[in-house]
Amino acid sequence: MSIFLDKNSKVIVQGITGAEGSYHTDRMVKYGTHVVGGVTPGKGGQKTPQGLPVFDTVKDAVEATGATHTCIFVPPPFAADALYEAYEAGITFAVCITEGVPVHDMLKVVGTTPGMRIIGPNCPGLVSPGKASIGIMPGHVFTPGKVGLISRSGTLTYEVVDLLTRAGIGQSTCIGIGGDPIIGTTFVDCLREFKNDPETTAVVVCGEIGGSDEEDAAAFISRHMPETPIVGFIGGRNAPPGKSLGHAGAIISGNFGTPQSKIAAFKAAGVPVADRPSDIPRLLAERLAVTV
Amino acid sequence: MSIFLDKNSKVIVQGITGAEGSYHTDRMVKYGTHVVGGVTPGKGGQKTPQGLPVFDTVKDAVEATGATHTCIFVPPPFAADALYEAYEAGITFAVCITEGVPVHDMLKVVGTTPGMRIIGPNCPGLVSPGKASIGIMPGHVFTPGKVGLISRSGTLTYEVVDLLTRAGIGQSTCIGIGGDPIIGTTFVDCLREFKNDPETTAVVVCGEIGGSDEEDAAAFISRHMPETPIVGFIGGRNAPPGKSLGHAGAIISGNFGTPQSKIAAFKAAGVPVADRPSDIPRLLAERLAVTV
Amino acid sequence: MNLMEYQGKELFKRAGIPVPRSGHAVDAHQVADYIEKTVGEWVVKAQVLMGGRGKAGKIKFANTADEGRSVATDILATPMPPNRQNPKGEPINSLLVEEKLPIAKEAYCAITIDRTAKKPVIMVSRFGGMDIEEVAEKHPDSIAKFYVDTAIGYSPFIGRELAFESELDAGYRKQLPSIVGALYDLFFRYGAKLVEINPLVLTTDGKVYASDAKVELDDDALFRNPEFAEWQKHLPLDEDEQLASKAGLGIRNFRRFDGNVGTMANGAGLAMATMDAVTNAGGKIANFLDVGGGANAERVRNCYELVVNNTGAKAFFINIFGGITRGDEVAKGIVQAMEETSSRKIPLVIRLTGTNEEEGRRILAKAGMTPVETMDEGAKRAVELAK
Amino acid sequence: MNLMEYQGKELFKRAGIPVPRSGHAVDAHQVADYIEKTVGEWVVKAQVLMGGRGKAGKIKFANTADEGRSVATDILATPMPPNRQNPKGEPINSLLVEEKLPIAKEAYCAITIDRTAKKPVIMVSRFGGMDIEEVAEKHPDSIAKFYVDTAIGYSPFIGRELAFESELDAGYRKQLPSIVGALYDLFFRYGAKLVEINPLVLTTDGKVYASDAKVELDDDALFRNPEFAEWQKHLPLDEDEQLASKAGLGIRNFRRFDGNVGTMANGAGLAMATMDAVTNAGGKIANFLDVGGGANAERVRNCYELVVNNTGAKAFFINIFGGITRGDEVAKGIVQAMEETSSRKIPLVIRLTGTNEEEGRRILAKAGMTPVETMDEGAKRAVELAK
Repeated sequence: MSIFLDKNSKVIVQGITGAEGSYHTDRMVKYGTHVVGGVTPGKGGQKTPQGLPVFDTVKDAVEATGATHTCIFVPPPFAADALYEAYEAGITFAVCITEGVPVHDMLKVVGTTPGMRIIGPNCPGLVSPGKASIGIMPGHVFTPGKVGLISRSGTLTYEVVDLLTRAGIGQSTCIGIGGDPIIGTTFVDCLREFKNDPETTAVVVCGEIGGSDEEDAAAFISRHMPETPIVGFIGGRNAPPGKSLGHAGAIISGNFGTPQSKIAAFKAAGVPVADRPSDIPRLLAERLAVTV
Repeated sequence: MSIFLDKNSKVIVQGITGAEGSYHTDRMVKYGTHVVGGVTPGKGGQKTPQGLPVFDTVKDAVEATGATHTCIFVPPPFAADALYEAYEAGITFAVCITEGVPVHDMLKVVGTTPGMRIIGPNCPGLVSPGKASIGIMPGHVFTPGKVGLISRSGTLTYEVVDLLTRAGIGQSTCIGIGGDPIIGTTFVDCLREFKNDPETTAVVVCGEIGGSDEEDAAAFISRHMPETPIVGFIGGRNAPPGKSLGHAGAIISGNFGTPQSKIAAFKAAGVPVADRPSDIPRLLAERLAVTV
Repeated sequence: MNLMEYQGKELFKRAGIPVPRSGHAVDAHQVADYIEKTVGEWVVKAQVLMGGRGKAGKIKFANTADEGRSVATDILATPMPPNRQNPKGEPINSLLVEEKLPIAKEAYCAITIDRTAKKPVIMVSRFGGMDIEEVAEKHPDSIAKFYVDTAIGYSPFIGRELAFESELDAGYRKQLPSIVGALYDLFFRYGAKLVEINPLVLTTDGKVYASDAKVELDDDALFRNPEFAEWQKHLPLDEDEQLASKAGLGIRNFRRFDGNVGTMANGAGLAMATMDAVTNAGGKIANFLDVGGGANAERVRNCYELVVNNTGAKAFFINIFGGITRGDEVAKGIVQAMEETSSRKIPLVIRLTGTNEEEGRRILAKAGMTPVETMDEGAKRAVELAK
Repeated sequence: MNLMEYQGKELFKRAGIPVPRSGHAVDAHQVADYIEKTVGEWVVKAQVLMGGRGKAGKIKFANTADEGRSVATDILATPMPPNRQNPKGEPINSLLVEEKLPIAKEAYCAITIDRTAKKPVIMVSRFGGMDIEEVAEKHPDSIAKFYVDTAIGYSPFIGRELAFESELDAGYRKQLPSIVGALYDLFFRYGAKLVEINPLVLTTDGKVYASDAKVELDDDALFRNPEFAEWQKHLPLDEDEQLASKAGLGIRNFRRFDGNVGTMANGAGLAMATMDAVTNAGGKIANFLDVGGGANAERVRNCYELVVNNTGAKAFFINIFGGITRGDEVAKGIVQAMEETSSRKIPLVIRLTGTNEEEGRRILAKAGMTPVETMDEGAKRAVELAK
């Protein structure tokens, strides 16, 4: 089992004929994802190099293919429009890779698209190993298994997955939720799904400094998943306070958002926090051993 | 039984200290309506002549009284604001008496307040005879019974109710839905409620020229209430085409909206249409006799 | 409030919808002047609210100042001829002189409000320059529609979808999403009930222009744009509307017909039912009059004078069912009208019930008037008195 | 992008938020000139992004041109002193000369984005003119909040509710709903992450003014308002930000520290984890550098030079896990940097995995470079090499 995505999920790609869209469509198809077509206005009727149909609108694509999932590769000014187009066409699951989407665009989109799950923006997507991949994650580091992984950072996700795979620990679904201030799907949203997924037996939560998603996740775990083996990690523990590093998600502000606050919250919820990514497999193995 | 409103519904009045609000609050209280207070910003803490508490905000009123229903008497530019205030405070049933609310205000309000039923605007409200009244309808013409009444026009409602009462036919709930182009609750919405109300055994639908609410009602009746005794009436049958009489609801346009179209739709649904209001009691009695 | 083409195009310009260069003129002299100063090929168009200008010969071409003067004189010489909706025709008070576009294609684009869906609906068709009702009849599938979620508003994909679905010429595609977006902004910002571009022209050099502009503003929203009050002065009201306005009524609350039974009621629904009752009783109605909700004595008196002095009424049926309107106020107004007016007096039939009915009846009784009990009875009596 | 007070007030004016009369001046002479021409009582305020101007003596009163010149000279004489957030202080490049308000009350009003609720949140407190963090600590209940439903947007009842809930002086009540509405418009229209009025002043004659203005715009939304690019030129970038900008990176993608191990990674998360790894290995980091997603060879080369030429790095750990970034492009950039740069050369530790990893390794191998396998290993090696 997996969450959000499996072998049968029908996926389209918005911006499929662009450089990024085209490159990553090829990789998704090769990974085994059930990509059924893509959208580029004005190129309706053409075929991609993989032989996938291109449509002028998402509506046309959904009508022709029955797609439910979309992967969005469009420039930042057009990301909200692409999400709304997907929503109005009946898409229920959208991954927005685009980096640099205005925060007010996302505020409005997340407040007005009830019933559509959005992953991102500014995220690498998700992989249900051995089944399907939506986004830009390098498929070869994943291996099927029963550990769910959630991360705010893209490359850090790959890093952790690589470590898990090398340690022989397979994954059910790995999700990069994105590092922007307003994202469609939070740690808590993913935890709720993992809780209900019978074949996910453990979870890794890779947070970072800034915001309060990790604190919210810790509260959820303590209340709803106290028995599940979960390991945490907080990136940026050595970042000096008051400085903003990289994306806006990493701004430390107030009492919330500091590494201390996040680590304390995880520990209070009974979640061990790895000092470095390479400690995660060991901590997870320990937690699994105790539980089993 | 009745729909939308009974003796226990807790009602507040927005604009309770204004001339109209104050006058009609008094009449609602005298009718037996469970009015629990009202709102006028800046007059929080005062009492009305009836001894009802006045609050500064709907939020305060709802917190203090547990009100679920509101009756709105505010000038047109502030009607949308009053509806939103009610919505955000958790009110689930709002009657908006105000005439002259901009149509775009209502377009936006009805599209963004899911879960709150709005009656009106530009309507006289509703009465569940012998139980409660919200709005401006003259209570003494009503009598309790089992006939539901829905009307787009205010004064025509009183006229028809008066005729029913004089003919010894009591009413379960009578609703003036308002004559504006965009209203919160349509004939179909009311019919659906009447269908599920075990003590409403017959319905009178008083339509008028313009729009397509009557045609929609006929389609609903034919599909979902074929057995229910229902009588129709269409006001403005002698209005010359192409002219607009009174409120915007009465503009004839296209094939829909003509009296011919509406009468034909009702007849096709098996609903007899009264030539004049005074024929309604007789037609209803006939339909009831046939059914019973 | 329906806007003239030149007023609609002023709003288009503000919203960023491309319109041809143009000048507004009130006489042939101004037309000639404009063409003199601005070299080009021009169209001179009568500015009226009625449709059918082309067929009526009220749109003509002019390439020189002299031609401009001449066609303008022609157009202004006669009013718009009557049609079914406008049995009196319409006077022509001004002209629009507009750049002649090199037309490659004509399409149609409009936004209006769908009452049943309770949403704005955007419509696009590849058939432009003709009556949309005709298109709807002959090519119903050519009209692509999008119902806008007001929580979301307009987003450019809507324009793209409409362009593809209506099979617009590819030349429109790039420009349509922003034009529809601007039209939606206008629709929302100014509180319009209808905005229509017909035709939306694609020129031979690949540009898109709104070649006509139809805008109907919501009268209830005019208070948000006080400048429109000024515009309203330049719009023609018909006589009935002028009379209603003078009497302090909404312009749609009064309308005259050929009959001899005057009517007045509170509420449009009851007013229409009152007209129906008079017709059912074998009478001919002289007018529709909705005195409105919460009318006071003075308004009632004004309405009495309005009907008595401006219609062919030989009897007058006043039908009031009080709700927000109070019987005592209405009775006072009637008594005042009868006592103080200098207007001619005609037989009066009064039906007065509902809120404050007893007090009203007392006031009428003092003045020697006895109301009837029902609408049908009142209609019958009035028809008899008018004979 | 954080705006200076005078820039924020320019936006306030456009949005219709009442602000005191003021003039912007770049030297003492202009301050004197302005006061000379405009009779009144004035406040002269340093225009900086840092807080704490009052305590630092950078806000002073002046009633005459001479006083104005004198206090302006004083203020401009020294930069803003450093604090925890700004260890280098901040130069003062301009001043705002503003009408002195007859203050009766001071309140606080702000709009920002709540990440957890995913909504704009409007905050009002009756305690104004002091640090809101301090208010939150001392009088937490005094801050009234409203989370705005973005489908609905602002409606005046929100301002009324906030005024009553925060127990603002009654003098604010009438004006607050429209001021908050204008502030919300500004917040939305210009894509702000924070708009703050502190204090929101009620004057002794019953008027309400925004006496200060703090606006943080979303850098990702600046493209919608091209004029802000011009404004940005007048905003101070610190040295790190200037260096990042010159290297073609986002201003937040590079930050220097005191250590001797240079770092570079793709993605902020991995870059932070890389810093953590170096620290865990006992090293001291010389910098944070996120090369961004999809970096090409040229960007990699620029980043190499940025670190080598501007930090105290004695060894350089490049940690790339390819996703959207391709290993071959990164490898090309590294090779180019080593072959072509005129910069000093320091020991390099490369970790390269993920997308197009094999091709990348081949390119490095050709140039005689062998990447390490893991982040921990790379960090350890780099720390050793820097010793």
